[in-house]
Amino acid sequence: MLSIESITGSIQDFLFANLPGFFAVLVQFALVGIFVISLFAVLGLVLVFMERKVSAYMQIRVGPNRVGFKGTAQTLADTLKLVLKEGLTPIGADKFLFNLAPFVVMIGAMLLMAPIPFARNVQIWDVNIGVLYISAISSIAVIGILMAGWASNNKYSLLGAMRSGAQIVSYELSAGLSIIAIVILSGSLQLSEIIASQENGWWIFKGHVPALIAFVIFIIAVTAETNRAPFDMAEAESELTAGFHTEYSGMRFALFFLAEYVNIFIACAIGATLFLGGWLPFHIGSWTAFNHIMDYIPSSIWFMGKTFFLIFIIMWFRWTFPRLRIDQLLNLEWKYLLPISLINVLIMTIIAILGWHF
Amino acid sequence: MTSSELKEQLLQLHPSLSFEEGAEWLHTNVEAVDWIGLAGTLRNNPILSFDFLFCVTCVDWKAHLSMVYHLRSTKHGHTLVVKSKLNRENPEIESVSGVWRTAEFHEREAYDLFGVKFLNHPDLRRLFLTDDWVGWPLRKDYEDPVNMIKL
Amino acid sequence: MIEEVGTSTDGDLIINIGPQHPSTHGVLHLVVTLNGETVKKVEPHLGYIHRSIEKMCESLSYRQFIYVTSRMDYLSSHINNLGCAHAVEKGLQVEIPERAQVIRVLMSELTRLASHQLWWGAMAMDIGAITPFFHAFREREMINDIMEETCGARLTMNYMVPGGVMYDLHPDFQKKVKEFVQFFRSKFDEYDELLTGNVIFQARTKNVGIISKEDAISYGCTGPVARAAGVSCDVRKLFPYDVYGKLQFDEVLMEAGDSFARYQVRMGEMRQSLSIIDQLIDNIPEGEFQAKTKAVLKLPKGEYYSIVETARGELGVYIISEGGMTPYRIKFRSPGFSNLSALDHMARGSKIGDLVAIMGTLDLVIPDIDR
Amino acid sequence: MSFIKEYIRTVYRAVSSLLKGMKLTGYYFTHHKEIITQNYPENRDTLNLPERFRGEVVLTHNEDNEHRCTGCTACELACPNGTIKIITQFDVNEEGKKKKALNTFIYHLELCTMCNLCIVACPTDAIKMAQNFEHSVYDRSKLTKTLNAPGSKLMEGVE
Repeated sequence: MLSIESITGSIQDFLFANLPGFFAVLVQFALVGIFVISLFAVLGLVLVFMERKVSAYMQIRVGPNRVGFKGTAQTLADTLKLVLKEGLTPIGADKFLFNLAPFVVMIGAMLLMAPIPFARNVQIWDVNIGVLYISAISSIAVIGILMAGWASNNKYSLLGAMRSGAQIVSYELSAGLSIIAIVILSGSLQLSEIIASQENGWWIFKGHVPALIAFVIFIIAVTAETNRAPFDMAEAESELTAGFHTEYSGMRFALFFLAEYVNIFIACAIGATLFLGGWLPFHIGSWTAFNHIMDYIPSSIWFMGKTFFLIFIIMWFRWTFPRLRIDQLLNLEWKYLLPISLINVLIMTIIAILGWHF
Repeated sequence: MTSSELKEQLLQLHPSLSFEEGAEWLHTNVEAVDWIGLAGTLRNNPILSFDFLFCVTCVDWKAHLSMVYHLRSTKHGHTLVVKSKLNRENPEIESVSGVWRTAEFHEREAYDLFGVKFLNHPDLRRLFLTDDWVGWPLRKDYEDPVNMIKL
Repeated sequence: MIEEVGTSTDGDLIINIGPQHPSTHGVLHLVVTLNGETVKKVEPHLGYIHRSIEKMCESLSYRQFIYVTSRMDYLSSHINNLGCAHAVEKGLQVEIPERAQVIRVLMSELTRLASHQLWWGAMAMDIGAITPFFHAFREREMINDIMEETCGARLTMNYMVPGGVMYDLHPDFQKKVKEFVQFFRSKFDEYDELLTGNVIFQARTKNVGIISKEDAISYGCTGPVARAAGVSCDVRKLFPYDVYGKLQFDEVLMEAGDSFARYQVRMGEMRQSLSIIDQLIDNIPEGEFQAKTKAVLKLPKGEYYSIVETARGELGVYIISEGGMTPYRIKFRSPGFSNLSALDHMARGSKIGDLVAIMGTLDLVIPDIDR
Repeated sequence: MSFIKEYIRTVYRAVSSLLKGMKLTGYYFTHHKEIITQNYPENRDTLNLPERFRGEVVLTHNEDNEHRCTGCTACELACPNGTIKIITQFDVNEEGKKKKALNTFIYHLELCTMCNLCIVACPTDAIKMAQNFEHSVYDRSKLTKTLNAPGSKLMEGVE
């Protein structure tokens, strides 16, 4: 069976067989870099197209349907347009920070790709503190957004950036706490180990109600952390026109746009890994026949399926709900989500210590 | 209250008022200097209680300008039209934005388009036109070859 | 002139919302003084779409000037035209045939429904939900189709003429309207599911932008804005025109005066409009659709003031005639103008997001304000 | 205890209201039959405009290239924007009488607001509204049209 695992494995064998070790590693680095960047581009195109189609169908429209087969090339055409457009820098802007900000956001998103297990044994860097790494790196995005807002020398941008700062910093807490709940259950920070611990059932099923609560809080928190509606305070189209990227145009805007979608992908991928068993197939207890059929589906498809399911849910939120107000947003975090997740972690610890989970 | 009752009531309060007959609502004329006093009475007198100023406008009669205030009482349902003649060269009248809040915007509009100066208005600036606009467009003698297209 | 605006001396942030901004529904320009996220002062700058319609009308005849008023409040253009036709008819002293009156009321209510539907979608968009906008347009499209069939246009219909209406109803009119009413009734619950009941929506609109009854009267608010504060100001009830006096409908009144109350008033008004249409659609009397009028209309010297209830409130048309073919002076008392003047009062102390929500519930149409 | 009960009830209500909305959008996501948008340029052939739709003013001609316009300028007077300009000439008929007749019917589409007042004013039903709505051109001068066809003349019996 052709799987990503065998492809990557054979590439590695080929490299180490034909090149001295140091160069083999270098070539591997280059290949990984190309892989990440192309994955970025593909993800951006696919997710933007998906968003437009999802929103269209929810809004009783058809959506993009002209360019390419059923409109599939529409986002490619839009990207081309953005690339060809002139990237304006406002006169009063801090030029260095203004140009740096989209790359900071972008690189933050790229770094997050490293520990994500895309399929069985396919992981760029199986770091043993994977979860910690993710929570640490995901905070970098806020610096990029604050930088963009400040450097634009525009009050809308500044307001958007400040909102975004307050929002991301607060929602990181509950996102982190709900991740910790799973870390407590699985007893490891390494993502591959966390997946391995779900071999006999996903944590969302094994972890009783606390795991479910942690999952819901995680979804809410990452929606907020990625600045998606109903928590799109930083952009808030009807209030702040476009928030922190009001002044950006052309390629730099495209980078922000891309980073948003890649961030959603990563957040959902982490959610799928921690709660839904990552690339593990869906198994039901002792139904061996069913389990066998499920095993036949490649692990990368399982991973992508779960991730895209979560992405769809987040898109579903966006096209259904009105936006919260900034104070309500912070109230929701500090008055509801944070206390609930703290208690949840406590309960989870008790469950883990007493071994009540399955 | 019917128009005739309203007229009697008003005459008791302000004997100097003159009235016009024939229109749908009672029309009364007031001197510009007396207007602010009358406005307070109309608004606060419990029998009259004209609390709703629904239209403020100005008319250019070529010889003079005339301010027209349409008042209604939401309690009693009667309507009164108050008119006040203004000098065309130097139209001045006391602002009633302290009596009815809505007058602030309507008076700015009248200032903008007719050049009526409202004394003691909190913020008398042009409303629709730019601050450096010359002339008062709704006056009959206003000429603007650029912006006015004659058909 | 856009003055140099920046940071004021006491550390407040001054930002320009508009004239090009997604939530000002046109070219409204608000200069907002902010303290952090809190609104300290809102100052509307008007005139970006000022066309001096009043001056324009002074050179148009009594038949011609009506079409211009469609361009004021373009969302309820029928009702604007109706107000002007009423003012002219007052001067001409013509009796309007019963059939024309019923047609006028039917068209007014359909326009009100269309206007409120657009408001519903646009307001949801201001609050951040984009999907309702498209759902609202689905129903609005049906009304537009009905209008197109009978009046010949979708937005600026120019269907009301002095003495009645321009043409008779289209033969399919009754059938189409009944279909629409039935369809809309079935979809109305979706409006509630999608927005009214939504906890985020309620949190965003309740206790926001409160205006008291006294203030609403003093600021000259009319229409749903005033009725949400408990002011009984429905012209259709107070000064019934056409056949409104014979109809059974309620004036929707709320006490709270906040954004949610204004929302509920409009939702209630949509139901009342449907009931008015129900009462009339099967009882359109036979007869003339237009009274006989002269080819050239001349109003006797005098002053004529007519009031109608548009979707936004009380529209007054004040015509001063010197006996000629054209009005000597014409003044439109537009509802949006007075409602906008209360925005500063409502929005002080709230957040930027609330300001946008309040503007949404005021249902501003900028050409109506600027004229 | 009642506090917790109330708290749970609020959370339940909130969540159920959100789920209701999601159910509705989910319904439309899965039911593509409800889609109302039209594929406009493709459906040009099947596009059905009502006969009263006001697209532009046209002067109707019959097969013999005859129109009904007497050149009375009623439409020109009725037009609020000066959209219509009628140039008349004096024809001399067989009996030697001079008679006013239409020379050129100039119509400025760029000024027209489709208010229909000219159609109502026309005493001979010479002009009517056409259903064409695709008016965009690259040059504004193309919007000024002459409505009477070259060589056309007044229909018999129209006064």
